Amino acid sequence: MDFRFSEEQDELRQQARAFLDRRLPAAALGQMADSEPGWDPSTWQEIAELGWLGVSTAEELGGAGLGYLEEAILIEEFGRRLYSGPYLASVGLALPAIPQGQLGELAMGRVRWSLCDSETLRLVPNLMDVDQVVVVERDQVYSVPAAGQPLTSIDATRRMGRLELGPDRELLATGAEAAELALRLRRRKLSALALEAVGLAQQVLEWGVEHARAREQFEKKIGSYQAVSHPLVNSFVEIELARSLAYWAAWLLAGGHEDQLAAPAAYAAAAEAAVNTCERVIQVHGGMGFTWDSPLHRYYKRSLWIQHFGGPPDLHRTQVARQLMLSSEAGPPASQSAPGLRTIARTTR
Amino acid sequence: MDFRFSEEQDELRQQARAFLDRRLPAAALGQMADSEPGWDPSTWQEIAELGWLGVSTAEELGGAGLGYLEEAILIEEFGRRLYSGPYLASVGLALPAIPQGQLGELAMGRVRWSLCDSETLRLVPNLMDVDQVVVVERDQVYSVPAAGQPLTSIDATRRMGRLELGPDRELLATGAEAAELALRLRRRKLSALALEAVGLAQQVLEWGVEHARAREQFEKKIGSYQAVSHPLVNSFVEIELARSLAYWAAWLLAGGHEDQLAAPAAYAAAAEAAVNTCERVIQVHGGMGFTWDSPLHRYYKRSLWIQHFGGPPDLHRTQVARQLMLSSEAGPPASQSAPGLRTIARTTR
Amino acid sequence: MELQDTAEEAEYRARLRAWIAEHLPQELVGLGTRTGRLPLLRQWSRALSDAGYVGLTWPAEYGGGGGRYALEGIILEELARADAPQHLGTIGLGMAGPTIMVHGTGEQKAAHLQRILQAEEIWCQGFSEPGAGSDLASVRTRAELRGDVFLVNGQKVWSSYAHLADWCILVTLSDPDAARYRGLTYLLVDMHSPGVEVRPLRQMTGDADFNEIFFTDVEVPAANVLGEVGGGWQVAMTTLLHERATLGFALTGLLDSGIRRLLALAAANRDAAEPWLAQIAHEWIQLQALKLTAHRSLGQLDRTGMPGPEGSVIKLAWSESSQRMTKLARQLLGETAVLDDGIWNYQQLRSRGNTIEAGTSEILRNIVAERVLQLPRSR
Amino acid sequence: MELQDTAEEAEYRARLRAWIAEHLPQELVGLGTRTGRLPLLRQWSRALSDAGYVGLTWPAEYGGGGGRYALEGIILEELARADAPQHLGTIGLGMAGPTIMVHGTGEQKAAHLQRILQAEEIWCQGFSEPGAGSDLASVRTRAELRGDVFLVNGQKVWSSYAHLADWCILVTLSDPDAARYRGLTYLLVDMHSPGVEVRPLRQMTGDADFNEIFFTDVEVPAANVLGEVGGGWQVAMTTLLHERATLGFALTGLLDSGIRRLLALAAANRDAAEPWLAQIAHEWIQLQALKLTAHRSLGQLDRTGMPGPEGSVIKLAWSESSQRMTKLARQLLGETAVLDDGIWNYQQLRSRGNTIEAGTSEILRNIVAERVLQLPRSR
Repeated sequence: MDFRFSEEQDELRQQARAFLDRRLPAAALGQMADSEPGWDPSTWQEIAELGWLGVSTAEELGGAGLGYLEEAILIEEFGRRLYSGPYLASVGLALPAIPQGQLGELAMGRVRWSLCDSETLRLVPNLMDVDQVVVVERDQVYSVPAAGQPLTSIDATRRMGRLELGPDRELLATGAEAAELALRLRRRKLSALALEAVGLAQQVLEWGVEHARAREQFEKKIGSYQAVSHPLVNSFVEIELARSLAYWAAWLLAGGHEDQLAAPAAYAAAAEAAVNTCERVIQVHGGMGFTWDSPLHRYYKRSLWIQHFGGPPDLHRTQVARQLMLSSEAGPPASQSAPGLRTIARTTR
Repeated sequence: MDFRFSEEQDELRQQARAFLDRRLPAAALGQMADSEPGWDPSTWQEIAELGWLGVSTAEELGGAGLGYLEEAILIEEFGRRLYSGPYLASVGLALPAIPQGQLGELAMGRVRWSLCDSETLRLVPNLMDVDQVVVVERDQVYSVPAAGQPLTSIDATRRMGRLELGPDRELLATGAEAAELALRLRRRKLSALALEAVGLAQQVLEWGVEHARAREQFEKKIGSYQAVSHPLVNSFVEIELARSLAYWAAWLLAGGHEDQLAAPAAYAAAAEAAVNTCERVIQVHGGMGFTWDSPLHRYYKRSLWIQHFGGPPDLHRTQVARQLMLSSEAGPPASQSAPGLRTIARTTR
Repeated sequence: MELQDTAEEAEYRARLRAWIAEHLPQELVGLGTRTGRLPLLRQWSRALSDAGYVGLTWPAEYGGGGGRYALEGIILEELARADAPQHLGTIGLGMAGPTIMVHGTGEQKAAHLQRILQAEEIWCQGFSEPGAGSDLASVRTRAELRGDVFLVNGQKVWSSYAHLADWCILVTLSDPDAARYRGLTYLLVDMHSPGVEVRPLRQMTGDADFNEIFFTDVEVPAANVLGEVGGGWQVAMTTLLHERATLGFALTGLLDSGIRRLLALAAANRDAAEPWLAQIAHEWIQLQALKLTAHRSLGQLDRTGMPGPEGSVIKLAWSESSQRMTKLARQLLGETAVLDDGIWNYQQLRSRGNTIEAGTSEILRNIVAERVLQLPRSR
Repeated sequence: MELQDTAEEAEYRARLRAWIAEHLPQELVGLGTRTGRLPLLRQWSRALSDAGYVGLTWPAEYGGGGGRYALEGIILEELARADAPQHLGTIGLGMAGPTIMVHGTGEQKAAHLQRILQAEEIWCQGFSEPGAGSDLASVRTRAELRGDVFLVNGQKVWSSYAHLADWCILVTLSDPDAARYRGLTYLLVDMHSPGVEVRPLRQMTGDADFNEIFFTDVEVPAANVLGEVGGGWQVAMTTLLHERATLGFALTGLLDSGIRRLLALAAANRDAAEPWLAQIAHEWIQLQALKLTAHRSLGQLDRTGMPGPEGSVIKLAWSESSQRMTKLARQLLGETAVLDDGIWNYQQLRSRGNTIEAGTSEILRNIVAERVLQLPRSR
């Protein structure tokens, strides 16, 4: 057991944070969100040059030959700064379905992707910002050129569109293979949303703590009131627990481990931690937290977007419970439990 | 609209409180609960002499000719002191089913009653302390002599037994009449439990506040810490809201108003307020609240008993929601809403 | 105990309901407190006044209804039931007026009370400042006495109606050297005075329900001091107490119309609603409890004429219920919840302000802890 | 990152599991911390020591395993998995020992460390007093220096294992005139000394997991002061830091066995469980998160040898999860929940202590606020 990221991974995180601090400072967020395209497309080429669009793509295909764990770090850091380009869409959502031959184009920043797993309404994040869309249906997965109408998202930093299906389709998988791919895309979606939520929540908590240290009321720093400090502690606890789950789910995915529980578990915990943290930190800021000028509402809207895009956490939990009870009838669910127990079951089998 | 109790009703409450303070001081509670019968049967005759077993019984039958609102006051006050005799059982649960001819015997303290609405397990509160049991079944209501085995209740101040049905039965209602009576008994049960829960919670909150005013930690009264005072405020709010609902449900019952929502609503709110208050006040007391010598665990166990005897609050809420949605399809549920709106609907129809 | 309208109340309610149905312009239905349609709102407010539906709790000597709180409750309930906007003069009626009645001179009463009732003066409130949220003792807006006028300089925030207001109840710092709470002076300020500038304050919803007010060398006659110079804190406490007096009915009215919409939404989406039924019922139950408790607390007001602290209890529970309700509603929308539906999305964002405006929940809990439970102060 | 056992860890775990299966007496399975069966518990503790499953995190120089925290985690997980009771010497191993290592003299180390490891000395803790819960500065148990002995008088509460203990780590007030926190002295007290009386303290469950200890003119050699006279507060802080160091694994182990029972209960009562599925999963997820976080926090311990504040986080979340879990289980019992089922009823009552013992949740939140979030002190 070793829960530490490698030095290279820590460096990648620092690099991402430095890039975002420089190119997308929190102060510029409002202007960016309210602008016409909603993001700065010039950042995409820079991200490509940093190699972040081909992290898990094989070196011979023009990528870095790393894995999902490195992508996970970037998704979390992009979430921390509410990056509004289609990084989550391309790398977090669509990537496992993109044909090998087209990964190089993605890595070079030439083709951007998104995912449509919404069968009736065909809602697609960043539809107007991408070139291709992976479409998941019951018995097939295919890709189509991005086309359709923009819709008003609840989060101006994550715009939505309604996909229009043209005749031009590339079939990616059918039958059992499609079902398997759909399952993988779903796990990855929940895992990526969890990571983004953790990154976002961490940033908001830091602002809350900063404000509580600086602001005075009734001649004391407000952070010395338990009505302020204890909710912040509750957020800290929720975020730390969600972080552990998010890394666990990412590690399982990165290693190709069979598992249907970790990703929804991480998603449910992280999505709620993010919404709760935003609400608490808005409250801690009082009236200031409620203004348009504060970046907090942008983060709050993203957290709500995450929670709705991934679906109600309690519904995921209900599914998790059903699976656990199936296992429980056949004995303790050792093979589906976190570290220790899960692993020994495998080792001794 | 007038939410005030009458002067006579206020006096009745004072009288009950004085009686209980004298005959069942909080300090004696533990000894009583751990004693062989679990209560002091000599109090029963005193209660009869005070007229409290015939409150709603007509004067010509030996009662006081008052109503359920007065009984509600007594149920709340008995709850406040965890009275462990079969008052709730006789007056709160069984009374509406007791044949007129036998109300005089109850009023004189000669015959004690309980209720069995548990079809499969036949669990009966105070079974060993009463003479007669009203049995509610799907299509009939009848009474039988109390007989059966004692069981270990989670609350030593509210003992339970499993009823054994002998051949000796008196039929009280059948068919539609039985169904109507069963519904009435159910509303009354939930209403009575809500009142008891409010009385209990109020006492526990008062102890919590008292302790928070007196106890010092880190050179300050602990009541000055928001981690202590705010949970107490939350309990105060919950109790005040539950109290309004409990009086509303009692008033509707007392006046014979048609309504299937107020009693479960009051019960759900009051049962949870009671459990939450006990848990918060135990926490506020720290280790002391966790000891056998403190009366708090008695109250906590009663609150849990109430919550299990009435059934999970969320299941009642689900039923309430189903009824509201039925009305909502046919327009706003004005006729089932609290004061104001409910009443005008009636007046203008 | 009588938990239904008396015959008189029922008749009053029925007449009012008919009156609203006849007079409420369709364009104002469901508008809430959102800005826009000001001329119509003014007209509506005057119509309410003219019909005698304003100021029922005010003493008869000032032209009011003589303290008929129960009828006031009915008015607020029925307005909310009809999704009708409140009277524009709500701050004058609920806060400025009652404070002037308690602390005002004869001249001040004569100058303002009648005009507030008749909706001829719209008032706003100047308490909060950027550096002093709930902490009045940190007010920095200066009032310097120069001869017979105070020269006022400073900035206020979170002022509703300031862009429409004729007058402002303003808490100023008149003596920076005085002990905490002793240096404050409470002024009645003409918003049309030179040097007063109002700027809308945009909230997270994108709307501007509130304003900032900037005061630059504004001259306020010394005759406009309410209470004593240096006695502003006591006067402000009277205002805050009244703020939450009949607020309960207005709040539960708002919640009521929200809950009715939530139930309709759930009834229209039965399958989606299934997992949330208990929570939906919980909010309906909470609403009934709040309504009943608002009525229960009228007793105190009727007896003493001064509101008790129950208002804080209702505001506390209401604000959290309001927040939970909008979240619940958005859960029922399924995958379209990522889109702005124009109703519940707005409400969800707006409801975050509910635990901040008119006393943060933290401050209200302190108030209940200290004044009701008599616990030691936490500050 | 490697979130499964290494080959070495897996082998260690497999061997340990087999060992437990072979050596754990059936009578001790599921006993938890309840009193009773003392001789068997002692035997079990010695067997654990003899097999090398005790003291893995202790430095090798004191006979320990040299700091193999990961293996210690495995041991705690596997013991919990088997519903096996902990080693009786848990206070010696987790609190007294580590404190003696940091502050002890050579003689003190020689006298105790080896014996603690080998389960020859059972220790208890004397920190809490009736008048001083979490506030060590309010300790009133007096220690007066008379020649070369301290004369100890006073009362301690909430002491686990005191009825079995050979030694006690005792915080005393040696100088009542000193400034707050400066007058405390930390003593190692022989529980067999004349004047020591232990009385069981009955909890709301009816059991007595804890004790009161009364000290009447107990003579403690001055050589038994740990650290400096008057330096007791610093020494006590070391103890408290270690209290929650590897506690995480023991706690999640307990929760794990509870969650397994809850799932089995739910699987056996599918219809009753239906409305609570999301909540049941929530507790399972919380457990996984706590386990993972316990492993994640080992990094700090492995690097510095001093526990970080993560222990407080785990204790906080664990205690509330434990309370919710037992309530959930009782909801599943249907109408029989009014009866004492002998298992969940006990657990529900016992779990109320979880947010009080070993640092109340309020104190732990203060600790996290101050030490982790670096917020200003609330006291």
